Amino acid sequence: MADEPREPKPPQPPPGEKPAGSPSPTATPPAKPADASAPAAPAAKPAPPAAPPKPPVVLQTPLNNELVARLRAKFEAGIVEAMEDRKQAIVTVERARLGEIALHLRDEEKFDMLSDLTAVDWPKREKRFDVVLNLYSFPKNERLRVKAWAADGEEVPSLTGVWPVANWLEREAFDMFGIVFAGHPGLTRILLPEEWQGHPLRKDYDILQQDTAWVRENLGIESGQ
Amino acid sequence: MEAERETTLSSEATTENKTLLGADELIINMGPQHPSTHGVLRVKLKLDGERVIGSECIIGYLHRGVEKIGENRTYQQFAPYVDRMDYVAAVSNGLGYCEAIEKLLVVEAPPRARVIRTILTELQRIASHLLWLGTHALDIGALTPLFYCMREREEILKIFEKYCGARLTTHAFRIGGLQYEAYDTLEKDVERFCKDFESRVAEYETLLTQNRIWIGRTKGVGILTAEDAIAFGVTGPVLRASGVKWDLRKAAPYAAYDQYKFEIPVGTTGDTYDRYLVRMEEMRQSRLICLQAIENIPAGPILAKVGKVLKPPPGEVYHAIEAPKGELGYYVVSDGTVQPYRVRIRPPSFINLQAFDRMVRGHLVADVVAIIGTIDIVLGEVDR
Amino acid sequence: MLPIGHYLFLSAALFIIGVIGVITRRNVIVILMSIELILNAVNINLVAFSRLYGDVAGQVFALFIIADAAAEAAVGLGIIIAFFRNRETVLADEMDLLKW
Amino acid sequence: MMQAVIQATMDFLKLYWAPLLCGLVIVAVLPLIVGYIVLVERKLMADMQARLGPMRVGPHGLLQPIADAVKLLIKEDIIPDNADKLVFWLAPVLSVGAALLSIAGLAIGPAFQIAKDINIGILFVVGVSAMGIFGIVLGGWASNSHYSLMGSLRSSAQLVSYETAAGMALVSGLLLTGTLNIKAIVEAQYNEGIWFVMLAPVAFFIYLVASIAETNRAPFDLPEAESELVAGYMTEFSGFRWSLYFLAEYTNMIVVSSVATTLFLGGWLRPFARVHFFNFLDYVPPLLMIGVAGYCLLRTPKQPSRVQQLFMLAVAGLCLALALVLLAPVALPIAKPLYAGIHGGFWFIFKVSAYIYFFMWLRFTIPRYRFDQLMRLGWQFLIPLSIVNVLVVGVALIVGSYFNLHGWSMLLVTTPAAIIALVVALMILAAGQQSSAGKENAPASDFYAG
Amino acid sequence: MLDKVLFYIFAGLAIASGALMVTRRNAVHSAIFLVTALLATAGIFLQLRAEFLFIVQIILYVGGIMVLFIFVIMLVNLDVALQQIQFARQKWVALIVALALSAQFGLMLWSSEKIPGQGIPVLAAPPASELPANSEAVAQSLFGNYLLAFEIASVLLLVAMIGAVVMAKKEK
Repeated sequence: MADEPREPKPPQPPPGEKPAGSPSPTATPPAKPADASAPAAPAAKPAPPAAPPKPPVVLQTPLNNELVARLRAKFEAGIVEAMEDRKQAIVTVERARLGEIALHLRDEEKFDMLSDLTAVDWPKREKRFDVVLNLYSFPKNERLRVKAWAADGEEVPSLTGVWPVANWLEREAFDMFGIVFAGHPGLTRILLPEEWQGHPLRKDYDILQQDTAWVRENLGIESGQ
Repeated sequence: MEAERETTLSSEATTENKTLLGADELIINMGPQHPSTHGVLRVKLKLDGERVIGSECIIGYLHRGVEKIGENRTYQQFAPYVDRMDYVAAVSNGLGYCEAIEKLLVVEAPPRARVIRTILTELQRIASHLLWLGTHALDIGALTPLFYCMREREEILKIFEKYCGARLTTHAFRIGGLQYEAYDTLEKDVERFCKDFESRVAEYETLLTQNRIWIGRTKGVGILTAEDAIAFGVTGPVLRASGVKWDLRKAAPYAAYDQYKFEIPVGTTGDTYDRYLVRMEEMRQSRLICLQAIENIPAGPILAKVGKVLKPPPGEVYHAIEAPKGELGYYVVSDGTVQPYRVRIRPPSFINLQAFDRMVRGHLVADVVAIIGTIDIVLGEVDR
Repeated sequence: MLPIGHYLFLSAALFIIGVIGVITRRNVIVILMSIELILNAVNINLVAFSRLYGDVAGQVFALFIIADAAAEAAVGLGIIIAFFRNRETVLADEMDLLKW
Repeated sequence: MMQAVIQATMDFLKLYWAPLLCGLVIVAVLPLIVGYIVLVERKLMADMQARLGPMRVGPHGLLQPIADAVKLLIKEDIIPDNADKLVFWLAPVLSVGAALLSIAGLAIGPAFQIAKDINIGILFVVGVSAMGIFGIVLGGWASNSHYSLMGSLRSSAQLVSYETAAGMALVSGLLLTGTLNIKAIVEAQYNEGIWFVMLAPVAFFIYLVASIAETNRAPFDLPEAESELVAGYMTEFSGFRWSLYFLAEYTNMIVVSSVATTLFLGGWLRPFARVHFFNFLDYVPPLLMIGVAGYCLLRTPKQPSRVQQLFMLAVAGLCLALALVLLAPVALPIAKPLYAGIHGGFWFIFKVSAYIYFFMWLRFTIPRYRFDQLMRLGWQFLIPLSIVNVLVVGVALIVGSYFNLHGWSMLLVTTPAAIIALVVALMILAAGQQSSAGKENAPASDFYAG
Repeated sequence: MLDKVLFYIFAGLAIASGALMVTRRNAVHSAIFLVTALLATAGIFLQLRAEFLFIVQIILYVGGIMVLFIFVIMLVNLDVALQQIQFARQKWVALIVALALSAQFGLMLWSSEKIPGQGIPVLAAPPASELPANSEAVAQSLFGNYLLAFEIASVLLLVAMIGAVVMAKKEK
C-alpha cells in the first residue's frame, strides 16, 4: 500500500523551511534541476538511473514585474515572496492579510475571477499548508497564483465575500485538509459524509485506520483487510 | 416578505413541515435518486407551493478521492483515472492532464500529435454537447432529440473506438504526445461525420429552437448575469451565454487551436435558452475546427522524447483547457519523484453547479430540472 | 317509483346526519361537507316530488341548489384557504377573533 | 325477502343480459387492447426516433404486451409503510373503474353500445370518465410522499380547469345536433351529410387540446412528469396497481378520442356516407386488411425461427379473415344488413386510432409545458375562447336556421363564426403576450387557488 | 321490483356513507365517503328517472365540488388533523337537535299516512314510459318558466367566482 505518507522532500519552496516571519525578497529559491537524481529520489523509489538527461533549465526564477512591484509598494511585508515557475507567476502573501490582498487584487488589479482555490500539504514544514489561489483576470488575460502559508489549526481568512465561488472551494479545502476559513458562512464537509474522520488529502492521513474503525463499528470484525 | 425567507438553507434545521400553505415551507429532496438530476446529485429544495425559495446542493455521493489516488500513482498511471471524472468527455480530461504534465516536464508534444489531439477533443466536445442536448431536452419533456443526439454521438464514439479501442473512457493520449498513430481513414471518417453533422444540427434546431413550448420553458429561466457568472467563477458555455466572450481556446491557446479559425458564440441574457443556443453554435464551430484540422495533419513523430519513467523537475504548474463544461484546470505539484506530490483538478461542473442556487430561486420545480440540465453537470466530475 | 315516504325518510335521515356533522365537527371543511350533504338531502325531496307529479320543476330547482352548492363551496373554501394562510388552523372553535 | 331479491336479479338478468355480457367482454379485452396500444406507441416512438423498439418477444415484439402484463402481475406489490392503506388500495381501482364504466356509454358502430339510447348519452361518458380524477388525487395523497402529493395536486388543478374548456367545446358541438344521445348525434351528421368538425372546427381544436390535458398526455403530462416529479402520483405504486393506472390512462385516451370521433368526426360513418359516388370507399377496409396480410406474408420468410414464421402466418391469416368479414357486406347481398355494424365498427376504430395516433405524435415531438404555463393556457386562452366559440356558433346556427340552411351550405354561416373565433383567439394570445411582456418576472401566480 | 332493490341499495349506501362521513377522523376519508353518498344520491336520481340531474350530480358535485374539497384538504392539513380532537363539540346539542328533527320528520311521515289527502300526498306517480325525454324537459323548463331564476343563479355563480378568487389570492 502506498498510503503511508511518503517522505516528502518539498524541494521547491525552500523559503518555507525558514520561519515565515522573515521574508526576504532576495531569498529566491535556488533552482535545483538536477535535484531529482541526487538526494531526493532514492528515498522515495528506486529510480532507474537511466533518467532522461534534463536540460539545465532554470525553472523557478524570482519574479519582479510591475504587478509585484505595485503589490510590494502597497502591502510591503504582506508580500512574502514572488517567483515564477515555468513562466507562471506565483505570489506568496502573509496569511493574515490574505483577505485584504485578495480584495485589492480583485478591484485594483482586475483579477476578477477566482478560478480555483486549493491547498497543498507539506507536513515537514513548520507551516504545513499552502493555500493556493488561482486568479484570472479577464481584462488582462493573465493568471496569478497567490499562496498563503498556514500551520495546522491556523485560521485563514475566508474569501467568500470577495469571490462567492470561494464558498464551495473553501469547504472542499476544509473537507480535504482541515484548514479552517474564518468567516465562512457554512464551513461543513462537502464531498465526504459529515461523520467522516480525518482529512484525506493530508499526507499523514491513513486510509487503513479509517477503514478499520468503520469495519469495527459497522461489521463488528477486527479488520477489513 | 420574500426577502425574509431567503435565508440560507444550510444554517437552519430542516423541520419537515406539514402543509403546503402557510408560513412553513415544503422541503423536498430531489435526488440522489431522481430521473433528472443527472446522476447522484441531491438537491434540497425549499418550496412555497411549487415555487423554489431556496436550494442546497448536497454532493459527494460519487466521491472517489481522485486527487488522493493521483498522489499514489505515477504520472502515467494516473492518466486513465482522469477519464473517469467527466466520463462523457474523457478525451478532454486526458488532454488537460497530458498537457499539464508536459508543461511540468517542460516538453512539447510534436505538431502531428497536437493536431490529432485537437480533432479528437473537438469531436469529444460535440459528443458531450450532444449528450447534454439530448438529456436536457428529455428533462424538459421532449423525448425524441435524445435519440437523434445518441445517433450522432454513436458516430463519434465509433471514431474513438477505431482510434484507440475504447469508446467512453478512452485514455486516448499519452504524456508527450499520442499513444497510437492515427488509423488510415481517420480523416475520411471525421470528414464524413462533419458533412452529415451540418444537417443534423439543423434537424435538432427544427425540433426545438423555434418551438413555442421550448422557448416558454427556457427563455427567462435561470438567468445568470455576467457579473454573477464571473463572481461565481462560472466558465464554459454557461459563462459565454451570460455575454462574456471568453474561451480558453482563444485566450490561452493549447494543442493546435491557434492554427484554426473559429468563432466564440456568446449569449445576451444568460438564460437557459441562451445557453442552449450557445452550445448549439459551439457544436457547429467544433465541426468547423475539425474540418480545418483534417485538411492538413502534419507528418512526423507523434510522441516527444519523454522517457519511460517520468520524473518532472520539482516545481508546480497550472494548466487549464476549455473542456466542454468549462475551464478544466490541473494544478500539479512535483517533488521530483515519479509520483505527483499533489494533483489538484479544477472541475468545471463543480464550480458551475455552485451558481445553481442563484439561478433557481424564484422559479418553479419544473424549472429546477431545466436549470440542472442547462448547467450541464457530470457528477463524476463534481464529486471526483 | 316507490311510495314517496321512502324518499322522504331517506332525505330526512341524510338531513339529520348532515346536521349532526355540522354541530359536532370542529374541522370547517368537514362542516362544509356536511352542509353539502344537507343540500343533497333536500335535492332528493325535490326530485322525488318532481317524479311524483311528473313535473320537472322540482329537478330544475335541484339544479339551482347544485349551482348554489358550487358557489358555496367555492366561496367557503376560498375563505378557508385565506384563513388558513393567516391563522394556520381549520378548526371552527379556534376561529374566534373578529379579524385576521 | 330472499325470493324478492332473487326475483329482482332474474328480472335484471333477463332485461340486461346482452349489455352485461358486452361489459364483461370489454373488461376482459380492454387490457389487451391497451397493451397493444402501448406496443403501437412504442413502435411508433421507435420509428420516429430512428430505432427499432421492442423486437424480442414474438416477431417484431408482437407479444411484448403479454410479457409486460405478466411481468407487472408477478412484480412485488409494495405498499409504503406510512401510506393510507385503504385509500392506497382504492385509488387505482377507482381510476380504472371510472374509465371502464364510461366505455359503457360509447357507441362503436350503430350496433354496439352497452348503455343503449340513454338520454344523456355523451354527458354520461364525459361525466363518468371525469370521476377517474379521484383515483389520481387520492392515490397521490395516500402515498404520503411529496412527489406524489404534488403530482396529484397538479392533476386535480389541471383536470378541473381543462374539463371546463372541454365541456364548453362539447357544448358548441352539441348545439349543432340539439341532442345528447350518441346515436342521434351520429345520425344528425349522416343527415346533414357533413361532419361537425367542418362546422365547428374551433370547438374541435379546443376539445383536442383539452382532451390531451385531461388524459395527462404530453405535452400536458405534468402530473406524472417524469423528469420533475419522478412519476407524480404514481411514484409509490408498483406492479399491478401501477398497471391499473396505466390501464386507466390509456382507456381514458380511448374514451376521449371516441367522444371526439362521435361528436366531431362523424362517429362510425364512412367519409361521405350519403354520396353514392364515394361508395368505392367501402372497399378500402378490406383492401387495407389484405395489404396488411400481404405484408405479413412477405415478411414471413425473413423471420429467424420457425415459431415466429408461424406466428406471422397466423397474423396474416387473421387479417385475411378480417378482410373477408369486411368484404362480405359489400359483396354479398345476404350480408347487407350487417353492413352498418361491421363497417361502422371499422370506421369508428379507424378514426379513434387516428386520433390516438395524433396524441402519440405530439408526445414524441414537443416538450412539456410548465405548470403555470399550462394553467395560463387553460384559463386565459382555452376557456375564454371556448366561451366565445359557443356564442358565435350559437349565433351562426340561428342565422342558419333563419335562412333555412342545411348540410354543406351551413358552412356559409359557420365558417365566418369560426373565423371570428380565431380572430378572438389571436387577440387573446396577443393580449397575453403583451401582459407577460409587461411583467416578465411576475411570480407564477397562485394557480392552486383557482 | 328492480326499482325497489335499487332504491334500497342506494339508500342504504347513502345513509351508511353519510354516517361514516360524519364520524371519520381523517378529512380525506370523510370526503371519500361524502363522494360515495353523493354517488348513491345520483343513483337515487337515476332511479327517479331524472337522468339529467344524475349526470349533473356526477359532473358538478362529484367531479367538481368534491375535487375542490379534496384539493383544499390536501393543501390545508396533511397530518395535523390527525393529532387534533375532531369531535366532542356540543355532543349534547347535536343529540337534542337530531332527536328533535327526527321526531318532527317522524311525526310528519306518520301523520301523512294517517290523514290521506292532508299532509303528504299519496298518489301514484306516472309510469316511467309516459315521462318526456328528461334532458329536453329540464331544458324547456329551465329556459322557459325559470329563465329569470337561471339568470340569477348565473349571477350568483359569477359573484361566487369573483369572491373565491379575491379571497384565495395571496396579498402581495
